[in-house]
Amino acid sequence: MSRDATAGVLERLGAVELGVWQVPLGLLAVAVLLRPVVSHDLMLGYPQVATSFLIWMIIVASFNLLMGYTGLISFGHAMFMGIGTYSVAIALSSFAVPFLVAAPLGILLSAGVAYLVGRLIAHKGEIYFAMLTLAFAKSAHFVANYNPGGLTGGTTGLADGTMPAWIETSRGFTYVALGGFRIDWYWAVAAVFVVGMLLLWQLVRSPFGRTLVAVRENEALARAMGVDVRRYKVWAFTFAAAFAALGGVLLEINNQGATLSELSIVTSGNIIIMAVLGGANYFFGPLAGVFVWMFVEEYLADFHTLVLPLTEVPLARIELAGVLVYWQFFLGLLFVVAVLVSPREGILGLLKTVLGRLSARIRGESE
Amino acid sequence: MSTSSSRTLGLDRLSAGGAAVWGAIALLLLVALAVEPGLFVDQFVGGLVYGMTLVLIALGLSIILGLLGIVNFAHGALFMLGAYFTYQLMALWGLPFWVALVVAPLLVGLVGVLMERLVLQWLYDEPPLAGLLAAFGIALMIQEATRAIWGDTPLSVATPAVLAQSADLAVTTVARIRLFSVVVAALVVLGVYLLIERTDFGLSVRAGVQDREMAGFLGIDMPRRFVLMFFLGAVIAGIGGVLQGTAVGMSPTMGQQYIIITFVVVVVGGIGSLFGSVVAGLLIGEAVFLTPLVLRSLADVTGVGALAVPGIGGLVPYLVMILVLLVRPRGLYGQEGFME
Amino acid sequence: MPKITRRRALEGLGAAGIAGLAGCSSGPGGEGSGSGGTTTGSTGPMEITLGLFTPNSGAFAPWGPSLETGTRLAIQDLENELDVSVGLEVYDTKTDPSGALDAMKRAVTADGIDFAQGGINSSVCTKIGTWASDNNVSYIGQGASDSLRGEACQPFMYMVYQTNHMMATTIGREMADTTDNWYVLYADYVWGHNAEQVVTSAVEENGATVVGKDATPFPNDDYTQYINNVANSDADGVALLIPGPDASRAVKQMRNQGLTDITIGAQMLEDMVFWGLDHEAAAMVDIASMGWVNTIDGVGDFNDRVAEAGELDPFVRHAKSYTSADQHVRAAVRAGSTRAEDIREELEGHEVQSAAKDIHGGGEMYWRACDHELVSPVFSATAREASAMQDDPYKQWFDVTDTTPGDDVVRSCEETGCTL
Amino acid sequence: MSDDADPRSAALGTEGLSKHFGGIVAVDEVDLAVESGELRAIIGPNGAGKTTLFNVVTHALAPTSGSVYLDGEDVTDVPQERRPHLGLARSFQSNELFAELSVLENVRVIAQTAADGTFSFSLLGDGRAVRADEARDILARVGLSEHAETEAKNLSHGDQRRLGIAMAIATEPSVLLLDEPTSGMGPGESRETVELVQSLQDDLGLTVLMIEHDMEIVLSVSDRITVLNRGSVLATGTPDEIQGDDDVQDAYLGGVREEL
Repeated sequence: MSRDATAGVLERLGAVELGVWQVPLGLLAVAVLLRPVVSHDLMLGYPQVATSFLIWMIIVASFNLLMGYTGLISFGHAMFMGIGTYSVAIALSSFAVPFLVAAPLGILLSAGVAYLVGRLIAHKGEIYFAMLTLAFAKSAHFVANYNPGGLTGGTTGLADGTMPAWIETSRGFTYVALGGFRIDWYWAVAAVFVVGMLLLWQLVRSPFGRTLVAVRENEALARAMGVDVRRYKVWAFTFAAAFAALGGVLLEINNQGATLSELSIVTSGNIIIMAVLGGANYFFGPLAGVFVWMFVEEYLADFHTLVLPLTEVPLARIELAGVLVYWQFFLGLLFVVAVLVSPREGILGLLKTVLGRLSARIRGESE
Repeated sequence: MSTSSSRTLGLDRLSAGGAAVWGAIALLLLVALAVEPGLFVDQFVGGLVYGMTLVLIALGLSIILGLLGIVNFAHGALFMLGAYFTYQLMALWGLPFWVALVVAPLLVGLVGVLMERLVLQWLYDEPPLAGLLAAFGIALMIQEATRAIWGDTPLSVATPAVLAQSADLAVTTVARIRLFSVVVAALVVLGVYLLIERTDFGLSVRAGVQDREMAGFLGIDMPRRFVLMFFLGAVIAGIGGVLQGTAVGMSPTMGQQYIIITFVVVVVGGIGSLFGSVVAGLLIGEAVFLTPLVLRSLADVTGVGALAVPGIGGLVPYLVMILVLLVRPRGLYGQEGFME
Repeated sequence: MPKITRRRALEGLGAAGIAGLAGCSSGPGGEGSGSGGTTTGSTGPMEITLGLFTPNSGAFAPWGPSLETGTRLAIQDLENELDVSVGLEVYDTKTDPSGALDAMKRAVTADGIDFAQGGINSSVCTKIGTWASDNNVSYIGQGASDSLRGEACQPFMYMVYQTNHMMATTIGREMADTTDNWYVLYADYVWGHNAEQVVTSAVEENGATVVGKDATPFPNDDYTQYINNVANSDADGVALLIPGPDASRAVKQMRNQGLTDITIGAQMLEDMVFWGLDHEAAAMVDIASMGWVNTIDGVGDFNDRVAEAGELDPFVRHAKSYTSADQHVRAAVRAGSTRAEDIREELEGHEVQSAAKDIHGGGEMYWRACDHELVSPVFSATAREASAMQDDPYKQWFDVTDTTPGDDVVRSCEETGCTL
Repeated sequence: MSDDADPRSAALGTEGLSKHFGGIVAVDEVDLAVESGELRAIIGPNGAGKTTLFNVVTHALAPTSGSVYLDGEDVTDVPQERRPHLGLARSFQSNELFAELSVLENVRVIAQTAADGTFSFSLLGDGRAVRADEARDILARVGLSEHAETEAKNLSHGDQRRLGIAMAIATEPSVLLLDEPTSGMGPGESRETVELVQSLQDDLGLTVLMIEHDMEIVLSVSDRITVLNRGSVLATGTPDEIQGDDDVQDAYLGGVREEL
């Protein structure tokens, strides 16, 4: 069973031999197919959420550059996403800087902060590193909450005047309007998604990325064999922050501004959960993780909100809704099972194992 | 030679820097003491009491992390269960506090053993992340189960009459229940110390941690000892829960609230060092209580109002952690090579 | 023919499960209009789908069910009285602006709600209210922060809860009358900061002094260090501007620490937060400003109906949710439309005459056009003696000592900074 | 009897090299001078400080005092990751691998590092193609070609040890430190491994410093032998000299014989 990390899921599922094209094509397929699939009436039933899916996929994939490819666990990844979100929101609301200027600045700022923090802490032991990222994330949250100079809006966050002029929105539909052109916001995000994820993919398949994998596998050996482990970690941390900020910048438009939850530890925790659920060992793992997480949450949560109208049957209400209100119990169970199977394999790993067995059986029969 | 001299120099610089830091801290504390002497004493004692509460919660976590290598994220959930079991025993079944103080931790210990046998024992040889994630899943399950059984609304139990008032310590007054918590915490710390350092059982566990295979050869039944250590860690969390539940009350999120700060304590103290956890707990307790006072006094003295940052107390533990880990990468008393 | 969607499918599934268990068949709730905009059919009752945003998880999770119960009671009454059929879709805000926004987007685009209500904390109200207004959806929230009807006000956003300013002005007078030196403990988030400003100025305007203040983390367990600060100051009164169970924790710890003879004034107190606590601690509250309390005269059978629904004893959120649904649906019926512009026209300046007025004690209530505030009376209350607290059939722990007409304490339109 | 040569001009030299752990002296004032092209064996009882000596020489552990020279250069303060790029490579006593990477990738990543330096921003192209041919050649040389696509952790113990040597070779060393390359192997496999080491040494002109327990191997292949005891050098000399040395007989070899 190969657990090597960069190859795409298509190859793993033994579906098609596409060579170097499999990841680009896979990303394109995700971007094109996600919305119709998600908005199918029997799925989540509404297309707008697909945009959020894509944005979170970028963010979780950026985290997986750390966890899956470098073996660094950060408890504060939301901070780097939030720096992107807040940079744009502050630039728009307080300084009237255009979005297309603010966004690259936000990404650079996030990368810069990550570089400095990384220089300080990237070489620390696993748990110490994780706890230090937590501490820095808490500090960022504190600063935003403190509302220095009225810039960050404290606990209310920023909502007013945070949208670029070329975003139009009406009863839930968002469009990008540029010089007479009007395209759905989803396609704008999809384009950024494909380009951003391709860059990330190139990063992990490059010689640089391969060295990161070696660091993940055996840090001491890598160092003994001539790899400057600390510098690779610092730069992995920096790149991960830049991609997280890319997601954060998109989130600013998607969520109409910035709120403290974009910097919170809970968000960092959710990012970890999504990465683990999907499978940290796979490039497409985080994407699957986002899908499963958002889907499970909405799907299970629906059971209790929907059964509630039938208040006239109180007994039955307890029977059904009463249990499903606590859907996170089942999420916890899923987690325990996933970890017991393998903490780095996730849903994709499970899927692969099952499909592998199936195909082996089929092949066995045909022989 | 060049190596040795540069190393000594480095150490010199470090200790000089350390002296400067300690000097500055002492000076700041003196300023605060001079500006508000009465309040300073109150906050100092308050910080001590709060610190001991943290120690009590951190101790079990530290045992499980230091001896078994499991990052038990569910420790907060065990702590919470201690509080809810107290509610069940006292408020619903009408048993006295003293019964709850004994029975609730034992019940929590059983839950801990269940956790260890069903899930965590399979993860001893995995990287720390695996244990952390599994424990996180367990924490979610316990929390949701708690919501289902006892509801979302925060609950409390009546403080027993003897502990309900405040105790006059001449320089300050402290709630008796908090003082009682400190005494219990101190006893637990002492008990754990004696168990680990002074008994054959503790010796064999420590040996097993150093070299599990070797201990196996020597015929020490490690799995059973690990279960016992886990039980012990869970019981201590339960004791913390009983005391916190009685003093403050309980809600399904209390575990989450405490688990992170408790990790901070363990990490600041140095993973693998129980003594470090105790020192770190007290250090952070004092820092949380004294930092706002110091800043306020400083603002008074200098006339720079901006120094008195509101709500800084919540951030203090993390700042302490950043400072400590930057100066001492393994925390205050961490062992070399442990969890690195 | 209604489309078969996942939600409907699940609903059907739920219904089937219930039918099987309970042995009676009961179809799923209203079909929902799904169209938005004007929904008056040529025949039959007007169909409205209302989206309720309530915190079923997160820091305010204990509140969640009360918003739904209040809304359902209003819907019952409205359907009995008017020729209208109201469907209800419930969404979890998770006490989190982003989570609430996701739910709001989905409610409007996929589930076709006509208008929205709910939301407790100001950041959630601001987020979904701003979005709703940008997207022409009418929304009634329950935030108490002044910014919601000040700089953050929105053309299609309304607030049903009395503001911090109104309640602080009410309680400030009483606090200054009771004792001279006050210490302010306020929660370190938007509502707390706002409350701190208005309470401090109200206290000082009435001739008393604020001798010290502390921002306390929210949520927070251990209030010892702040209680130490209070005890070491010259204060003989402490103003608690802390929401939720945290307030009850603070009071309990004050009692444990022997700070029992101090006067406690609580801004915008919601008695529910004390119900997990023992009577004695709750009895320490001397002065409280409240948006509603279940001992108001003339509440009628509202208390009993809430108690019957069973999730929580009647408190302010039931009444506010009832009022939101009542006012929103009536406005739509009057307008014959659910378009945000039409509802706005109906609500601005409208004087409440329905049952919502009765459960608020019958005082004058009206929607002010300039900031979309529901101007309504503020209640001053005090805790009963522990022995006099009533627990059955529902908890009555606080007595109304005074009722201040909303007009006496509301900010003038100029002061709000809102330019609607 | 000791190294006659000057450590400052040897291929690998140490001068007064010591490592203390608290109060324990693991390596005590060790002087070594390994000449270019030499195969030097390090022997000594368990706990003699052999592996610690390797760790200090490669700067996996910082020395407490003393100096390390590589081709006449003082490299004492050069960080660990720079040393392979100066020609100093090592294998480990326990099988240290990139466990979940393929055998080929294990070697290739190191070959890439040897070419790119301790850190490189090579963000373009396919990393798996970089220096893959060189890596294959090395695998062929150590006889692991047929396992190139196997995950390293699935190799047999002996193959994992050979992979360790292959990885060390991939750094293009001039001085190679081997920590018990034959441990855990049967006699036949041990012999093959030693032959492999010898052929590599001849072909690549390596200087080899090897910790080895098997006295038969040590005596047959070493140019010179250094005996460590309690952290310090007891003796250095040719196999014949060492066999004839009374101190060594007493302290080490004699003991071994008695045990046997």
